[in-house]
Amino acid sequence: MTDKLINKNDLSKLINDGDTLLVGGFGLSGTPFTLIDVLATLGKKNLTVVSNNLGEKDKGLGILLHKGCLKKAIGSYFTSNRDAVYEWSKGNLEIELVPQGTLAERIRCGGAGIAGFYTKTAAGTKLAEGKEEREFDGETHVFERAIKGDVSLIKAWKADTLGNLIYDHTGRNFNPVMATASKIVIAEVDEIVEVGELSPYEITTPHVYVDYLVLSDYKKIGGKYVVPGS
Amino acid sequence: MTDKLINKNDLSKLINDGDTLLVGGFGLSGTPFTLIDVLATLGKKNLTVVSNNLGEKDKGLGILLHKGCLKKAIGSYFTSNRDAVYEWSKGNLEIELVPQGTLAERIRCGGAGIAGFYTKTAAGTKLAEGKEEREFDGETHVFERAIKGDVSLIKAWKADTLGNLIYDHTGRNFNPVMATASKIVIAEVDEIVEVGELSPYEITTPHVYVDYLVLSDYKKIGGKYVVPGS
Amino acid sequence: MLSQEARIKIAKRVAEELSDGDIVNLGVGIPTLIPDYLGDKKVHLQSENGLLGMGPTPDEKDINMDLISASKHPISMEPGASLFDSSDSFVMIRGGHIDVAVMGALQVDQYGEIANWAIPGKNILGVGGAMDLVAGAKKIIIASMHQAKDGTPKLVEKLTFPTSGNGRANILVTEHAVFKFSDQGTELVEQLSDLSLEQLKEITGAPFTYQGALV
Amino acid sequence: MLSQEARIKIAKRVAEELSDGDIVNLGVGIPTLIPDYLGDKKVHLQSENGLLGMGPTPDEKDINMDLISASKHPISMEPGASLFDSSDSFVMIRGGHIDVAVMGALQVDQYGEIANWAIPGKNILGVGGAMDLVAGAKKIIIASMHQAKDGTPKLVEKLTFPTSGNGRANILVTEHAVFKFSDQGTELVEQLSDLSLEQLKEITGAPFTYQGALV
Repeated sequence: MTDKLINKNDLSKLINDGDTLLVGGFGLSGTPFTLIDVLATLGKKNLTVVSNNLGEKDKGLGILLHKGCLKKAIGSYFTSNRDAVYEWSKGNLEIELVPQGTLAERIRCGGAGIAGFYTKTAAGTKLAEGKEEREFDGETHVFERAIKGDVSLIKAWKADTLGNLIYDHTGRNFNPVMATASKIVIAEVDEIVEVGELSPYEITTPHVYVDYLVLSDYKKIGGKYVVPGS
Repeated sequence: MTDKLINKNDLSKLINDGDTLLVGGFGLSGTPFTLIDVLATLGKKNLTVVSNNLGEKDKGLGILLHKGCLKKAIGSYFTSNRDAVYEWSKGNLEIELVPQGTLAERIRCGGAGIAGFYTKTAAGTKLAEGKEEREFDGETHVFERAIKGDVSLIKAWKADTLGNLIYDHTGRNFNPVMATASKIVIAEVDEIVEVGELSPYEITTPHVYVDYLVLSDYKKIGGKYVVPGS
Repeated sequence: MLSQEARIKIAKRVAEELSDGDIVNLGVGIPTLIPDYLGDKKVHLQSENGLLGMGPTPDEKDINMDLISASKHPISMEPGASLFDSSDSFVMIRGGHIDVAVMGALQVDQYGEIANWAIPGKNILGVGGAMDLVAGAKKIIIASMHQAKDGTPKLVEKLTFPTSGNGRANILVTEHAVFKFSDQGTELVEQLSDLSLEQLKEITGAPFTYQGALV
Repeated sequence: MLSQEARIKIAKRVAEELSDGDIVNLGVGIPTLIPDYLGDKKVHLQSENGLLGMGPTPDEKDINMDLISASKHPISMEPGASLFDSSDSFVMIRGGHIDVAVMGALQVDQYGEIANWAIPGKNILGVGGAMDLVAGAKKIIIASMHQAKDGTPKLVEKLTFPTSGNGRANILVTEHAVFKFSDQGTELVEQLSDLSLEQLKEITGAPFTYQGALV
């Protein structure tokens, strides 16, 4: 039906040791659970993950952490996963803490051909230490570099067969910017529809950004994602 | 029906001599014709207009030029209006020429609290003369500052009574970024609908950005905007 | 006063500071209680994970875990709500389009500088959108218990916890008082408990004025 | 050869360079003729004013002047088309997501550097999206008559017109030939007219190689 649709197990050919992965989701919403499940079985090492948070304990990206696949995590909020805090305190995980808006903008720049930008956010704080600061209009700004990934793992609601994507409510979050900022973009979706079924006004991620589609193993029951087979 | 709706003649109280105006539109699509018509009657002086182009001869922003309201124009393409070229050559109009993508991004930054950014676009060209250049990843980038306006004059298709906006096809163009980047934002719209009639997925400019709504005098007949009364 | 009672008192008082039509971002903790005390006032709640027009917790049957708040709880949408991605959400926040951000704090200094993300000596692993809001919101209201759990005051002369940025709080509402901040320092504008001025001074870590005079 | 005939010949030859599924941005002039010569090939046309999936000129009754191309002509949408604003459009262009940009040029140098926006001594008042495309497109094809109207060659050793940026063209297609550019210079890869190599050299302003040897 679409040449972008691949089997989830093809992930093994697309991700390499040492890759930087941009992974969508805020909390557990808009998170590519199936792709993360598969990735956790592949035994990849030294991955850097860019994601708002590292899931929760043994949920979402928490699984990768548990399996020892991660070298570094870049995100805004790791406190929701005690394991992340623990591994960091043991020196097993590098963490780069970035304000949430700066994180979103850095990824957007990565996809937009913009090398970096100046923001007031975090100026004068510990998170600006070691970064260039500069005055504009009498206020201190911090220089932030773009973030690019090797592979983006994102989660959408529906794709059409061309690869156009729409997202379910706030499941959108970081997914659209991450779709622009990696060499390879893999979208886990709940459903694939025919071209023309998504309105040109609704399409949030145009197909140009999407390389591969994987159907999600998770079904939503009573509004909550249910682990396959459970 | 909505306290954001004003009479077009209220424009006189909102725009001052010397203001910087961000004006939506690409060619004559997504252009706030009614607002420009009213503005042309107000006798304002020394306005700076930021817009992709200056309309066409005596159309759109071309009218303001003709009336001698403009001190300066910032945009990407003025060649479509011979009058602009003529007034510039006579020293009556300052022009700042900006690549189209850089223009859109500078305005977005103005609305996003970002002071400036580095882009590869225009590096090494005449348009980068006098601007800071810097190497990132082995390539030369140009530093570009944000653009902010005093008043944005934009054109949308439908508003709801809260001020949420949707745009007609490619009439969107610069309007959404301009909606974020001025102290006062006035949207000319074809139609105002009840809250709830626009889908949360369709709304392109959330109401937070819109201060005032003005109903358009222009009706589209056979797909073309027709001058009122003609 | 029981803690929950105090928290509700703070939420009610902050609600009075909000105006019809305000675009408001509510942080975790006490701020999340505010919507219950708005009465007829209609404010527009922004959630930094990508929604303007956040509505109340839905009935169990209407829960969709892809429609959640920044605190990751299921929510609903008000009529006129709109959805956007994280980068657009922070255009709204960083760009100065949020009328009021209500947030908790670990400390606030006498000029309104905020520390609300990290405690020295503890792991610094979460910041979320706090610094973006501090940098971008037009008005910042701190909604906080007057003292930390260990009894130390939240309002201090000089921050000892790491700052959240150069943005300043405008107002601090605690269970005992409402303070306003300016370049001149802290002003007590309203007492909310039966503590005497002397008693209030006792449990406050920064000098403040009241009716023009230093307390 | 009549000018329009030559233009069509160029458009046809450029069409051969495009592949099924390519994301393509077409500049003004000759590039706008290309869609007519794609045959069964299905490419996705991007229009920098905010559309991916541009379709052909609509019937008179379906014209909507808010659905136009970057050349400001009425267009239609292909199934699967999407709409976006100018900033998102240039995320696509500047960010390297356009497979092929086909554009005209005033001059191209022997390494593919492009001059396509300004003539010295004339008013410099329009640039549009040209520099963004030069900086961002993965592949750039120049579709141009071999010589300017005054007979001067378009392919030159060194630009005398202002450069459009550091991005380089990959291919130049004229009515006489197809050239490829690399750091080594220009290579003639195909002749499209019955000019001899000597005659071609005559009307070309830069050295080029053919089958490994300098012509």
